Amino acid sequence: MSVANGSASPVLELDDVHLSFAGVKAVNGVSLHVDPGELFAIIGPNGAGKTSLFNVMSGVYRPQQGAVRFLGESVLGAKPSKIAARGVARTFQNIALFEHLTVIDNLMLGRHQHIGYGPASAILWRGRARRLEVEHRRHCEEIVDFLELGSWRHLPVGLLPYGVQKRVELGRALAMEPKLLLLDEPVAGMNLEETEDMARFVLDIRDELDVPIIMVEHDMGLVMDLADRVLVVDFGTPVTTGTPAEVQTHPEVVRAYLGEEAT
Amino acid sequence: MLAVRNLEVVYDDTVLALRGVSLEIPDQRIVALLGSNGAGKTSLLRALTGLLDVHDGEVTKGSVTLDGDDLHKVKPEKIVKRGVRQVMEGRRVFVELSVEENLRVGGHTARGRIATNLERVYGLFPVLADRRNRTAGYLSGGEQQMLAMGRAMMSDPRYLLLDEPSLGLAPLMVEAIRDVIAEINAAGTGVLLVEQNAAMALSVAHHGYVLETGRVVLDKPAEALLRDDDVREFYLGLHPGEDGERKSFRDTKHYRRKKRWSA
Amino acid sequence: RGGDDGGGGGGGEGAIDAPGVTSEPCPDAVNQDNGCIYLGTISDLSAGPFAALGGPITDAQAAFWQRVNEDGGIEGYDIDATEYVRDNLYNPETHSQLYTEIEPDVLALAQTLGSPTTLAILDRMKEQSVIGAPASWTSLWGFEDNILESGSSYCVDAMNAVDYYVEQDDAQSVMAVGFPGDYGGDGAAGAEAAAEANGIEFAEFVETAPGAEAQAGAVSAIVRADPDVVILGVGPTETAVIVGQAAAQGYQGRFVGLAPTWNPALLESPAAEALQGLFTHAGPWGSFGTDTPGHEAMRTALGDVDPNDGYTSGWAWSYPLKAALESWLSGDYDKTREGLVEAVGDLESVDFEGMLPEEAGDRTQDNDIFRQTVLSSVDPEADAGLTVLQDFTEGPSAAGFDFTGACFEG
Amino acid sequence: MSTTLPPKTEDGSSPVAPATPTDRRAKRTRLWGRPAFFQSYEQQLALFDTWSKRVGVAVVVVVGFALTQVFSDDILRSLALAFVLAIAALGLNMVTGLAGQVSLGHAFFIGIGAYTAAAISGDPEARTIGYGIEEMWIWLPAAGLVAAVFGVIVAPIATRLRGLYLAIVTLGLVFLGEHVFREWSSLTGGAGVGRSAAEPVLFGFDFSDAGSDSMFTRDQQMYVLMLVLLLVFALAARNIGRSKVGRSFAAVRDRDMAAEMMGIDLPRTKTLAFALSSFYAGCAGGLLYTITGYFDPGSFNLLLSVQIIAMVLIGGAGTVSGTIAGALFVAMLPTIVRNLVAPNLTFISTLPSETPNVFQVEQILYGLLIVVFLLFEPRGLFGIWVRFRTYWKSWPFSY
Amino acid sequence: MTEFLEALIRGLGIGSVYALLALGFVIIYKATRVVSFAQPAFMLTGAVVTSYLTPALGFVLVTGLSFFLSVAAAAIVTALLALVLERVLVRPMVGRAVFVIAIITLGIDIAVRTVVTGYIGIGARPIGFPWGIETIQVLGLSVQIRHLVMMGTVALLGGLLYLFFQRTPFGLAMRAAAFDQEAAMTQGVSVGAVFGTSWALAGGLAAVAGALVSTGAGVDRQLWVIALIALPAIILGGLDSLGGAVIGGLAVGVVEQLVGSYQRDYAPWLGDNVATVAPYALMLLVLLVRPYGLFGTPEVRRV
Ligand SMILES: Nc1ncnc2c1ncn2[C@@H]1O[C@H](COP(=O)(O)OP(=O)(O)OP(=O)(O)O)[C@@H](O)[C@H]1O
Ligand SMILES: Nc1ncnc2c1ncn2[C@@H]1O[C@H](COP(=O)(O)OP(=O)(O)OP(=O)(O)O)[C@@H](O)[C@H]1O
Ligand SMILES: [Mg+2]
Ligand SMILES: [Mg+2]
Repeated sequence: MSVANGSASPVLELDDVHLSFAGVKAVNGVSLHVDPGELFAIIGPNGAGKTSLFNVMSGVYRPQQGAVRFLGESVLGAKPSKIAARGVARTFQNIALFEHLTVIDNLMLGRHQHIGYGPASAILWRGRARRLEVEHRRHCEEIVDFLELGSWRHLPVGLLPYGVQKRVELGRALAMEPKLLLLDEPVAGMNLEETEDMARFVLDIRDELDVPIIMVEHDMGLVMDLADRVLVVDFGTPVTTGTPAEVQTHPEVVRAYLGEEAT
Repeated sequence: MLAVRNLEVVYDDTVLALRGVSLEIPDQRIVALLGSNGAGKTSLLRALTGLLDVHDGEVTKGSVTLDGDDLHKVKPEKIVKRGVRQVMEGRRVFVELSVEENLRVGGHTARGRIATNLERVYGLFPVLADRRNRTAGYLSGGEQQMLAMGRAMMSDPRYLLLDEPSLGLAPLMVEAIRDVIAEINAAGTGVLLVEQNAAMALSVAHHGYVLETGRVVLDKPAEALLRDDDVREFYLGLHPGEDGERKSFRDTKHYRRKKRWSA
Repeated sequence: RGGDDGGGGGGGEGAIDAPGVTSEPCPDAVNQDNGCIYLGTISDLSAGPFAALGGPITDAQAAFWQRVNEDGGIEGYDIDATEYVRDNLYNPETHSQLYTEIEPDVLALAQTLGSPTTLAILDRMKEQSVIGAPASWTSLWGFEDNILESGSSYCVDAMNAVDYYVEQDDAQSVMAVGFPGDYGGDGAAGAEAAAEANGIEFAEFVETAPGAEAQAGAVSAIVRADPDVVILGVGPTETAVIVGQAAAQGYQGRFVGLAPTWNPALLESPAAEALQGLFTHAGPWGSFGTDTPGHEAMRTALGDVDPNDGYTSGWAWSYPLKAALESWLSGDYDKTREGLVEAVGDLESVDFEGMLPEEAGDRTQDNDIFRQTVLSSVDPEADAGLTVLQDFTEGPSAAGFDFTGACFEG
Repeated sequence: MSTTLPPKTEDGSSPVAPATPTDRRAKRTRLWGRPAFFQSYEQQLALFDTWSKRVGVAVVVVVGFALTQVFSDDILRSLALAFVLAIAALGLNMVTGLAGQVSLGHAFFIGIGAYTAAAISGDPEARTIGYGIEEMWIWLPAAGLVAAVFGVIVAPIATRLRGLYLAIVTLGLVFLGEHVFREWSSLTGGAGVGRSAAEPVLFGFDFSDAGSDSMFTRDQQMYVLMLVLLLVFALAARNIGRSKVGRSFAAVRDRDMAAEMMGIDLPRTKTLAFALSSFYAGCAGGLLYTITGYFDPGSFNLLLSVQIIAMVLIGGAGTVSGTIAGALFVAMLPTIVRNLVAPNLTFISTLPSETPNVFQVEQILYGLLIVVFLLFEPRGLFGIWVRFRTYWKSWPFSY
Repeated sequence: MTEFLEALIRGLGIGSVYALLALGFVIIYKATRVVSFAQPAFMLTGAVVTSYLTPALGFVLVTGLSFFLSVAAAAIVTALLALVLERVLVRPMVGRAVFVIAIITLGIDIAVRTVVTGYIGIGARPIGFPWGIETIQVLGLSVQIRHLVMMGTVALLGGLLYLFFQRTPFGLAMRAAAFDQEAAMTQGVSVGAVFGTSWALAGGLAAVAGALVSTGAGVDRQLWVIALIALPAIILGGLDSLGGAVIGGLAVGVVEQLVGSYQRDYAPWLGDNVATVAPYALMLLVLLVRPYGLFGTPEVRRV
């Protein structure tokens, strides 16, 4: 599913994207490109437009101006479901799981578009439907094992602790076999231990599955340790892009975002 | 003084969330409450503000007292009138109301001083002033967090109970919030600060508790906690020993550690 | 149940083998040494649209059979019509469900209220040879052997009313306003037929829906067409609104209301004035206050109730069943339901104690439709607000009409 | 790190064949103490995954048939009605319980089904439209399909609306339908008259008439027929519920925006939900009146819709067994009240013109029992079951 | 033309009744996110209570005063009834799925309505409205006095409600409670009080509507059906908009009357009794264009 590392063509390109709501410029001329196997981070003050960028990438918002290309083709104005089908998976800042469903069912929903049978065979529940369910169930079990969700498997996610829910969301995104993974604040509200686990998962996903990842995160420790490149936005406008080390010392970034102490 | 004595909380007559927890919030002090997810922090706050039965939970043992009088079975709104305000986990702004309307609702019990309090809140969070007429539901995660805190301060409470206020805030904003907390406290409000961001919490708190699986496992002055090895390793992510360096997330070990106090 | 030994105290002839007939006395019976015949009632008693009628009808029938028992019962049997009373909410499914419930325990139905509801059980009534007195005057019943109807149908009443006004103040045009179907529709069909027979204009049949505020269409239609006679097949509320507002908008013709249009409460309604001026009632028999032995007996039996023709109807509908039971028990019919059906078929006359002519009960001719109507006019002094305007009369239209089936097309 | 995902094939399709179920289970039980009684996913995906469930269902079914010998015809009759209503409720449960789209329009679709069935199997000589095709295997699916088509027709409006807007619009559907049914008398027989219903004939055997030769009464036959049909429809519903389709419904209910980003097409999914639920409603409509044999346009009103919503909610929205239980409860309530409760209220008048009288009390109890029940257990019958279960699971340590 | 205008006025009159009912629905919805199916019962209660009180208050000499006093009293009685029912049967359900609560209100409706119907007796009860269906001439149009009274009432009560929601924090508290009850509690809003008040208001409004609508032909058993016609009205206006409720109600009334008077002439092919379903047709049309009614606020959805 992945393009070999180092190949030139970027997975995702944003070109001078503008998005505004009733006067508020949420995104104001952002351009970026994410290369295969890259772990790309977006940071910026609250309300800077990070989530909005994600919403543009996954088709929730249609930018008033600019281009969005995924694997070379424009996905501008495509339905979220279509973009998802092309291989863009994401997690959400405020957890958006199907809270009445079990962990397994949530993961199976991640595989929705890969499970190819229709209502008819669903009603009969013989042959194809059954076979595919089993087959894809196996794949989900792999993810369960990978994310160490085993003990929660059959619980409705609504009842799970916050940290676990975040992990399930990651799992659901993985189940989609994405070609690009968008993580919106994956460790927000997590304690150190859970943050470390998440860091591990992110690295493994990137290294072993080499799925390129775009991550929005306020935990500087995590961003600085994990990211290959970092884009800083403020008031929807790009401030700078560079390696963690570069941006960390960028005066504008320090002033607008990090604050003195963090440096 | 707001206090709980060997409190036991049960949900649905089945889930035991707190067992024998005792904790004190002296007037005009900042108390930090640390603990991993699912430890029972939120449950404790619910017990303090009378919100348990909304969640089919109840206090089965122990007592919750404000200046000595029992708060058991007192209606939430009465507790608020007596000056105990909670900022709930996950913001919980009124999404369809405008920012200012949200704040006005916050001033429900202090109608007289709405105007002055509005100014004060806008002073603390200038962003909100800009967005005062926007629909709260469309605010960014961080903006909503500020709104939630501002809303709580609209009735200038005696005790402010904050459930993970730094969740999803940019570093600069976290500092801001911390300063706000200090400020509020200086103005005479007692604060119970539930946090995952231990560094931030302990840097303002006078006293700290650590909660694990429903039990208080540590109960020390803040600076004592800052020196505690376990706290340093598992909550601050520092290498053991004095002046330890921060561990990098890249070299997180792939095995689960055991905390000494739990199990 | 299904008392198999000789019929209790009296009529000691052949054993009676029919459900709902026991040799034990009825619960709190008048004549302890009589057997008991149970009659069922399925009516609209609480929340249905016709509960205002179902109540009085059912009460009157209870009183009627009580009186029968007090006169010694029938051939050694008391009649019980209170044990198996059920509420159909005017819903066919419920009605049929209730019928299944009580059918094994009753000999016949003292009342089965409503057309769709009764049609829902009619087939089984035939299968099981169950006789039933209806609680509506739709012309359909004239053609059902198991339905023991009394009095003229809406269709006939409408015809006679038209004939009357053609003759009295030679009306030139007729219009019908009513609910669609077995009631309003039936009356409209009669009106149209009569108009044709008299060679006068039949404006149109304005179908209207229940509800005080739903009559705007009907009213404006009446005012615009301005016919000499309007046949009303609606409920009391609608009557009040239509008559009142049409008058208010200057209409001056005649309103003829079919049986369930009238209710004494109308005299206190805003339309009272208009009604007194313009309204005539066309029904199968004289109103509550009419002076016949039957009416008299009813009034004494009921004690003081506020007068209402629901009572009158319930009472009158019971006579044929009484007559049938008498001839069934006394005559040489096998003492089964089938026998009762036979007995009903042989009825040549029924003693209605003057409420209806005896021939009204004749079921022997093949064309035995009863065609006489009583016209009444509004009279605040009278018991239920109506006094007889013209006693039982069969107009030429009705006389000449060849009934082949229900008048209304459904 | 214990496991990693296996390498993906180039086309990014399903993973290469994993280890056999058994040793996976071994691993899982070792690492996470997975319950041991699952031998494989296949088994876990089996209809009733645990022994207790299987036995339970078997018992229920056996008892179901046995009842023919226990109960008198009138009870069997109202049970048969309840079964058919349960089929309708299962349909509503798909669109409301699973997909979270509250529809008050079910009565409308039931009506469509009823008239389709009645018209197809109706007597060509009768005053109302009829094509005399009495075979059930023809008119039953037809009734469902026609209703489903209407479901698809209204879906475009429905999918644009949310929550109570949808509820009331579908309610509007009921009123419009009622109007059309009342007016179109050549099909429906017209208001206050009605027409005879479809004939329950299957391969020449007419369930609705028990010839003198047959050893069963009419109502026993109808009861069995409806019981069997209910089981069939319930099985199908259960399969839909746990399949990809059911999952996508639930996803739309819980988080429609997230669902979209799983590649689920909202309008399509909702339309499918409406179609399926209308199909069930249509079939139920076709069957419902074969029991009475006759019906009139007044039947398809708000009350019917609400009755069925109540069934779904009282059952505990979302589950098949719960819905069936709810349907039986609501449908049998009047019978129960009339035959068990009311007779004991001897102090209340049986004279309809007095207030209060026993007939009003029946109505009042009907209303209050629904209220009290939901007050006592808002999660419905299913909730009671869950409570019961959690209690026994954690027994004797209630916490 | 005259005919048209008269139909229009009739429509505005009866529309005012729908408006009152719609206001009740909307108030409860704004506070609890529930459509209360108990409104028909309260409407009937108001009418019946009035019909008993008016004769009792007959001693008040000024024409009509006794009627209006009775209506006011009936409104209060009904409001109290609503208050009690809410407290006992609905309050325990706070925080539950709204449709469960909706069904509960339905059960309440069945029970209450049956009881009240018992007191109508056989036939319709006169409501004691002094002017009956008398008409007066206004600018050459003959207008029923009762329709004028209806419009007056809705104007008066609508105004009072407006002030109430403007001048008191109740309006805001109500919306807050509707969106997130728990969060509202933590703001010191007494959710219980909010719910109680909204039910009482709705009950009172329904009672007045019931009394007014019975001025035409007295109180009969089917009166409650009118309340259902208010449902398209609230959708038209937008479930959570008080202004919308009034406008929606009036619109429904007018459409109903105009269709009633003209459909037979201009669109006979539509069949009879179209007027009764016209409001729903209108509702569907509006929703095709505006999924949240004319003035409803769209739901906030973002990730
Ligand atoms: N659907 C919307 N309608 C109106 N305004 C919106 C909408 N979505 C976002 N905004 C506005 O756009 C700006 C950017 O929002 P966004 O959620 O992208 O910020 P963010 O960078 O994710 O902040 P945070 O780090 O706090 O999540 C905010 O001011 C927000 O109010
Ligand atoms: N409504 C509820 N019903 C049942 N169990 C609950 C409920 N709420 C919380 N619990 C359980 O109580 C325990 C404590 O939960 P609580 O939310 O208080 O922990 P927490 O410390 O606040 O976690 P977090 O850091 O994620 O907020 C958890 O095990 C949780 O599963
Ligand atoms: Mg964000
Ligand atoms: Mg918490």
